[in-house]
Formats: sequence, structure tokens, C-alpha cells
Amino acid sequence: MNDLNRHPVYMDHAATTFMKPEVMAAMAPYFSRYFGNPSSLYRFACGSRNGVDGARRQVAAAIGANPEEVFFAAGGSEADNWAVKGAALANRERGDHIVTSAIEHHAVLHTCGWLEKQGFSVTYLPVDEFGRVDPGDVEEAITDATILVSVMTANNEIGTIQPVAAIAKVAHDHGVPFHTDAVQAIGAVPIDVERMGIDLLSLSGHKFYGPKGTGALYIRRGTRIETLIHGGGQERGRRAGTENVPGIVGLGRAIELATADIEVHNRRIAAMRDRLVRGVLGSIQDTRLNGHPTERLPNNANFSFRYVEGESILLLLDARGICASTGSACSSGSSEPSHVLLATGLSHEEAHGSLRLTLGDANTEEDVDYVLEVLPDVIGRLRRISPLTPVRARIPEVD
Amino acid sequence: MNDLNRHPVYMDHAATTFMKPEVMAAMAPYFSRYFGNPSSLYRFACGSRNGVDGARRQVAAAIGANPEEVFFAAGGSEADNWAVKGAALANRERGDHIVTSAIEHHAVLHTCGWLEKQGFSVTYLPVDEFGRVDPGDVEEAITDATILVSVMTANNEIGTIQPVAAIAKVAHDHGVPFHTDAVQAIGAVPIDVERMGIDLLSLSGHKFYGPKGTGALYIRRGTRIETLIHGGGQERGRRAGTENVPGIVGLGRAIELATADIEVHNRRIAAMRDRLVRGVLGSIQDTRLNGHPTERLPNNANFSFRYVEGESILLLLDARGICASTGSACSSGSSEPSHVLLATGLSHEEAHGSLRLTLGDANTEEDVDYVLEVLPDVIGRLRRISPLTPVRARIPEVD
Amino acid sequence: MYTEKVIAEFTNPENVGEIADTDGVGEVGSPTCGDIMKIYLKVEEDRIIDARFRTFGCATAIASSSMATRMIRGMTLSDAWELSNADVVDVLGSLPEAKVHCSVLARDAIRAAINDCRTRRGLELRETGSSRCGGGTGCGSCPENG
Amino acid sequence: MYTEKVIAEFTNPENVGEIADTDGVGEVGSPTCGDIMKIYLKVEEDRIIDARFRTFGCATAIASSSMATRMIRGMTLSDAWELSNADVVDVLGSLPEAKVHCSVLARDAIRAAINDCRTRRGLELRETGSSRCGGGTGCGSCPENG
Ligand SMILES: Cc1ncc(COP(=O)(O)O)c(C=O)c1O
Ligand SMILES: Cc1ncc(COP(=O)(O)O)c(C=O)c1O
Repeated sequence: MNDLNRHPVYMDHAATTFMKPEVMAAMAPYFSRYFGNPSSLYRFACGSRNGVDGARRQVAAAIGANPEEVFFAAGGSEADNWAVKGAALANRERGDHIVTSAIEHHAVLHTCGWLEKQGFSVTYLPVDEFGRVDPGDVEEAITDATILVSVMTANNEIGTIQPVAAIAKVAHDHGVPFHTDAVQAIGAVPIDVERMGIDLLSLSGHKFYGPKGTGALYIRRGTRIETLIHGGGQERGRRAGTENVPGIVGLGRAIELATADIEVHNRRIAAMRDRLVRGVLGSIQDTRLNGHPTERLPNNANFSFRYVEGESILLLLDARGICASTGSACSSGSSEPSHVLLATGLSHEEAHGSLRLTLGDANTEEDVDYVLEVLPDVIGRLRRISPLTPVRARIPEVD
Repeated sequence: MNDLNRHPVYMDHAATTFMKPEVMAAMAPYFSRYFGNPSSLYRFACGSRNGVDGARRQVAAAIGANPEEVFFAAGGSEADNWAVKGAALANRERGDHIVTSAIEHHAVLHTCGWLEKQGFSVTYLPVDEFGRVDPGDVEEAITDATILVSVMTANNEIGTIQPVAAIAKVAHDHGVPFHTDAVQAIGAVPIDVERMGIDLLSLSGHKFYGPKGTGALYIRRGTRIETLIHGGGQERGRRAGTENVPGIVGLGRAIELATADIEVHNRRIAAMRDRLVRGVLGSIQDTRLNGHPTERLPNNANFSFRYVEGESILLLLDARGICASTGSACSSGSSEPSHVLLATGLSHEEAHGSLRLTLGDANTEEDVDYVLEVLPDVIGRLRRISPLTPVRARIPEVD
Repeated sequence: MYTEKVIAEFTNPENVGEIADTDGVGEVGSPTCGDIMKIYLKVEEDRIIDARFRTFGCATAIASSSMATRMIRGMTLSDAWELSNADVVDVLGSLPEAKVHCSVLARDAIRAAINDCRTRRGLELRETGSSRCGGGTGCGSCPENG
Repeated sequence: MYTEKVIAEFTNPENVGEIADTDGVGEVGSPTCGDIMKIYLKVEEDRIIDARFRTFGCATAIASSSMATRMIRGMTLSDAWELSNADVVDVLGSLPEAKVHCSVLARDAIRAAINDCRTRRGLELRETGSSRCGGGTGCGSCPENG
């Protein structure tokens, strides 16, 4: 039963991606050759300075920003913390209210929780059964005291894409800056900060075949935001710390690659994903697809299999060489039901029985075939063990 | 005059170091092979999980800590921000007073400045002419409201090593936790958090031949500290964000290498440094060595050359292929006189005329010879240009 | 995260199923908690001659159900009552710290089954010592458990 | 950071030194500011026939001293008075943004020297338009400049 000799079928690209060889190639010279501190004055440091400048242009180009509006950080979580705390603290004298959604990543939700302890108040907007925020709800939630609206571009669990431009417009109509966590969206949803009216945007390198521990925050010129990491004058005085030059260079190259052929790429991935979804829903009864039927990330499939629990599904898949996830991958060991699934109205049982399969560049049609072969068996086994399974769904009874 | 064809003589190891090949070799498999998210449940992720766990043990072993007390961060600045803000905010109801020194790195000083804006009060202890903090001054500064003492292990500009164990003892006698910024000390000063009584310690990978954008905070078990970056449950819920696995693995290997043969290494570097210092003081008049004569980092030489300005020295050295620094490397373009040199009692003129040469593993005796050959000429040229230079120090007059 | 032994027990559990003419059934947990364990006993005199289970839950819950039913087969009811989750964990080798409490479910289900057996025999219930949430200890996150 | 042209002017400055029988000397800046510039003029009628400098300061200060003295040689005093730091920067190519203000020192020193020349000739001083800190603009950080 252990198929690990076959190299694992990796369908957890929303958790993290492998790093592309082109990205490694771009980074390689910056570890030991152009190793200078970009802040140093001597010419030798130009190598690293140029690397950082080039990456800043690459990130800017990918999201329709000016290079001066791109600030590097050490990942999506730092960027989210910076955006939300930074905007909140910088606008404290203007108001103390933040509007966000119930399905944000914990990097935003727990940051909001911290701000609540500092005396801010936060509205967590509900979502519909598909996980969408209604811009009308944003409108209603905004008060005179609102200083930030933060709604993610696309959800990491169910893949639902939010009407970001419409939400941004509502925020701006009330003079409130708009932040979006685009960590999952880069390379999947075309981003244009101008057109979409985004004031702050977080991204993370390892979600699009770039290096782990890299990220960026886009800060529209004129947006009030406090510094999160104080110290030296790096990043034009806004984010202290010697620049992770190889990481930044890798991030730049990765975002360039990820956004270059975004439509072709999406079509290929979405076609595989659609076949996977059809196959799963067609072969396993009492199963639902979570998230939005169309407004979703091209690589995301999220199912609830009734009567069984997610971790068990995961580990049986693992035993067959398939890497997948349940809920989000953030808190190992915990088996909390997903706050995202609960927010879409699922029962605890359904939320517990969720499986997220996220496809990526290395996946093939054979991978999809293999998952379609293994998954019904895995769910069948667990359903035969479960006391919740109705007899009709327990065929064949014998193990 | 341009000697750049000769590969540059790099004497700015306090700004950053090249990455050792052994470190690169340790990291290499974690970019694209063991790329799994350490929080994922499947066996494939064990590769990265094991990498992170191993690095945690390596860091712990290097500083005499338990692995459970080591938390990875994205650099020295983040670790300093986390330690100082985290301890301050977590102890807010106990008091609002912090004791630190006037010569801390900006990652501590500006963090303290931010805390002052949040209502904390901070005592910035003076230092003597050698840059040492007097533990007696710490004793005097501590009040009932003091919740943190933060004094660096060794200074990044003048290399002065602080009596950390004595300061920690004073803090503990008053029930106050003690943080030290050991970013410059790792690999140069033997660290034992138990013996030295350290409760919080910051370190940064790129200062000891490890990767940029990596660092760690040691948190003694039981030390009250708030989270700086909120979100997922990584680092046992204390520092959110997908782990920079290759970076962490590199940090672990680098600290292992840096602390393995610390005494042999120090002897070799210090011998070169001492010859450099003797040579400079012997050949260039009106020059002083900044920092402590003996209690200093083995690789650090910091001079004040009267009548001339630091950036000019740096750029003339650069033209001759020597990489050095003046003040700290943090704020490019700024020519503020060093707050450290001013704190040791130097005049503005002397502080402006400082040069820091920091040796490292790649330096040879020939490098020292070369600097000793070039530097008197560089200082001579600038002194002949300067209106401050007395005639006796301007020989030969003709350029 | 899990040892090979736990994975083996989980992927090939023994004693899955029901006992038609059972002498005692115990069910603990709830869907809200993310775990439900149901244990069926066949008892002759004071000795457990067959034990079966159905479990909805994580790998630990399934592995410990399987292991616990294997362990109590052949035991007297009073020995089975004393089976602790530490005993189960010991035989499984080890569990991730965050998962240890999930194995408590098995002990709770066994006690519930024994008590059911006692009820059928007209004996009084023993104090199970298990807590809220239907006797489960919240292997998943249980709102009632905070 | 600096262009090749600035580096060249800085590493091989022209007109370093003093003029023994000078017709006007201007000194601006202070050690506290990190920059002192002293310019010596030799003037025939209304025309500058020689200009020399001594500068304590950063590469920009030295390069712009050198360039400015080169530029005012042969100029009339009133043309030299009008030399702006933008003119000097233009000829140097470009300067890092944070350094542009350091080149103002040269203009200030020239005006101070011309005023000294006017004093020696018994003319009244012209308003230099330069600010605090001995006329310097704080190329380094000047406490008086905040
Ligand atoms: C003493 C000291 N503390 C903190 C830092 C900040 O470390 P990093 O640049 O890795 O954030 C540095 C170096 O820049 C340093 O020398
Ligand atoms: C939507 C979203 N936001 C933020 C993050 C945090 O990014 P990182 O783990 O790089 O800090 C993630 C991924 O973990 C994510 O999916």
C-alpha cells in the first residue's frame, strides 16, 4: 500500500511550492560572490544593491506599482502584520475601527485580535456560502472611526476570489485605505494595484515558486503606515534589517516568471483541477466542493467528505504518496475545524472532513489520475470505520 | 590608482560576511528537494521539519540553551525588535521603564524610541571612553518600574565587549529580565546563556558566514514576551510565518562552524588585527584607536584620523580596492556622526573622521600589508586637502 | 510526526465493526469535537471475549481505538476498566504531544461500554472520571471544551 | 552610489591649496557639521584669475569644491556670485539625492570669498542667502541644523 517509491504526488501548492531552477539560478551569485551589504558605500556593494533594485522593479512591474512603492519583508505574515498594525497605529488619532472578513488568514486575524487588545475595534464581515464578502456589507460596516479595510484577494483554503476592486471602491468612497492579502493570488489572479484601487498589498515568495522567508508589502505613495521593524535605514527607513539579498533577488525572478504567462498557466492548471473535481464528485457520494464554483483560484479544490475526518484522509493519502492538506497548514498538531469553512456555513462535522488539493506546475494529468484512483478507496475505508456513515454509504462493508 | 583588478580586500565583516561553502552545501537540498512546509502532516514534509529541528539544536548548542528556547526570526533587527517590544508589552502592567545603553544598535535604540512614544520611559546609560557600560550605572538606573535591561554583548562599531554577566546579575538582583544583542558577538565571544544569566539574546546569520535574512531569538523558559509577528502557529505559536527552511538550516550550520574553533579562530584574526593597529598607529600621526584596548572583538579596528572625514577615506580606499566602513553601514547616504563615537566622548570632528576595519576569515597577512601600504597615503592625501590639518601634518605639501 | 507503529495501526486497524449481540456499547465524543468513538463488547462471565469499534476522528483516535480493542480482548472487565490511555500510548510507542489527549477517548469509550454492560446486568454505574463533551476530551477542538 | 565622474573629480581634485596673496577668502561649515570649505580667490579687475580650496568633508564636498573652483576661474565676480549648486551638480553629472545639499557648500564658500574681496575693496557685503551653521547647510548632520 505504500506507494512512496513513486515520487510523491504533491498537491499542496497552497502550503508552499518548490523553488524553480530559474529562481535558484538568479539567487546563486548573491550568496558568496555579490555578498556585500547593500548599504555599504564601496563599489563592491553595487552588486547586491543592483540585485535588490532589480527585484524591486520586477515586483513593481508584476503588480502595476512604482518600484518606490515596493518594500521587502520576510514573508506574507510579516507583510500582513506590518500592513494592518502599521496602518492602524499610524491612524490612531483618526479612528480606532478596522473592517476585515471572517475568512482572512490568521496573519491578519490574529493581528486584528492583538489590535483589539490595544483598544481598537474590529468588524469581521461574514461571507456567503461560497466564501464571498459582499461589498455592501463593507459599506454598512464602515463608520466614521474606520481607518482600514482589509480583505484578502483570494482565500488560501477554499480559493474563493474576492471582489477586491468593488470593496476598495467602497473603502475609498469613505476615505478609508484598503489592504489586501494577495499571498495566494500572485500568479493566479492578475493584479493591478492602480486599477483595483489597492493601497496596501501583501505577498509571499514561497507561494509562487520563489524562496521561503521572502515577501513584500506594496505601500501606495502617501499611505500612512508605521514601521513594524525599527532600526537601520534600509528600505528607505521603513523596514530595518540587512536585506536578504539572495532571497529578494529570488522573489523578483519568481514573481516575474509567475506573472509572465498567467493566463496560459491558469488554463492548464484549471483544466486539470476541473477534471479532478468532476472525478471526485462523480465517484464519491455525500461530497461537496467548498468555495465558489467559478470565482476561485485555478489550482484550488476543496472538498468536504461527510462522516470522515480530515487528518485521517490526509494520512491515508500520505501512505499512498499523495501530499494534501486539511484546513490550513499553519498549526501543526492542532485539529481545529477551519474557521473559513465554518464561516461558509458548514457544520463542524463537514468542516472536520475537509480536504484541500492545490495543484501546481509540477503536476501532470497522471497525478490527477492517480488521485482519482486512490481517493475513493481512502474515503471508503474511513467511512467503513466511522460510526456516522449511513449503511448505504458503507458499501462494501467488509474491510 | 584603481586596483580593483586585484580582487577587493574586504575588511568590512561587521557589515556582513560572505556565506561559507559548507553553509551553502547544507542549505542546497532545502530549496527544491525538501521544499515541504514544515507544518504539513505528510511524511514528505519531514525533510524540512528535520532540517529546522536540527538547526534549532545547533543554535541551542552554540549558546548553551535548550532547543525549545530558540526561536527563528528573519534577522538581528527583527530579533531585537521582538525582544525589546515583546518584553516591554508583556510586562506593561508591571512597569514602564527600560534600561539600555547609549551605544546600542539602532535596532534597539529606535525600538526604544518607539516604545517611548507608546508611553514607556527609557534610560540610555552612558559609556566610558572605551565604550563600556558600568554595571554600577545599571544598578542606579533600575527603578521599581523597570521591566527590561538591554545591553549589547559587543558593539558593532568599536567592538567593545560589555560586562554582560555582571550587568545580567544586577538586573536579576532586581528581578528584571536581561536582553543582549549578541549579533556581533557570535563566533567571537564565547556565549553561555546559563553562565552569563541571559534571558533574551538576539543573533543574525549573516554576521558569521551564514545567510542574510536569518536570525534567532533565545527566550529563556518562563520569560514573559509578546509575539511580534502574529498569525500561524509556527515556532510554537510565538513567531508566525512559513519557516525559511533553507535559511534556518544555513544559520544552524553557520553557527556550528563559527563556534566550533572559536579560540583558534580568534587568535588568528586578532593577531592580524593587532598588526594592522600597530602599523596604522605607527605610520599615521594624530590618530587614535577607538574602543577598548583589550575588551574588544578580535576582528575590530576602529580609528579616528584627525582633520579628515570618514566617507572620503572610505571612497579613496574603495578606489584602491579596499572595502571598509565608517560609522555603521545601516543608513546609506547619511553622514551622521556615529552615536557610538560621540558617546565615548569624541568630538564631532573626530567622530566624523572614523574608519572601521573588520577582519574575517578570508583575510590574509597580505591584505593587512596592502592596507598598511595604502592607508597612510589616503589619509595623507585628504589631510593635504583639509583646512584643519596643521602644517606639520601636511607633509609633503605637493599633491 | 507520527511513528511508523502508529501509522501502521491506523492504516490497518483491527476490530473495526459492530457486534450484533453486544453485551455493552459505549460512545463518546461528538461531531463538533471532531471525534466520535463507539466501542462494542462481547463479555463472557467477567471476561471480554470480543471488542469492536467504529471511530470518526483523527489518526490517533483510530489507531488508539484499534490498539485499545486489541488490548482489552481477553481482559476481565475490572482490568479493562483500569486500562489507562498511557497504557495505550505505551504500546503504540509514542504520540505527538498535541495528540496524546486524543487517546483518552479510547479509555472513555471502554468505560462507557463497561458501564452499559453493568446497566444491562442491573449493576450500578461506576464513576467514569471522564469530563465534558460527551466524555470526549476534545481531540479536535470542542467549543464546549473552550 | 556616486557616478564615475564624481569619483574622478574627488580622487583627483584640482586647485587644492591656498593663495598666498589672495584677494578674498571664504570659509563655511564647521567640524560639527562634518564639512568645512575654504575658498581662496585671486581677482584681477572684476575677473577671477585663480581659485583654490581646502575642504574637510565628504566626497561630494571635495568634488564640488574642485569643480566649483574650476568653473569660476575666468568668471567675473558677479557671474561667480550667481553660480548655483545646480550648475555644479550639472557639470558633475549627478549626485545621490541625499548628497545634493552638500554641494551647496561650494556656492556658499564662493559667495563668502567674494564678500571678503568686497570688504577688502571697501564695498558693502552682499546678502549671501546662506543659512545657519557658519553658512554651511549641514552636509554632515549639524546639531544646529537639527
Ligand atoms: C549589533 C547589531 N545589532 C543588530 C544588527 C541588525 O542585524 P540585521 O541587519 O541582520 O537585521 C546588527 C547589524 O546590522 C548589529 O551589528
Ligand atoms: C492568504 C495567506 N496569507 C498569509 C500567509 C502567510 O505567509 P507566510 O507563511 O509566507 O508568512 C499565507 C500562507 O501561509 C496565506 O495563504
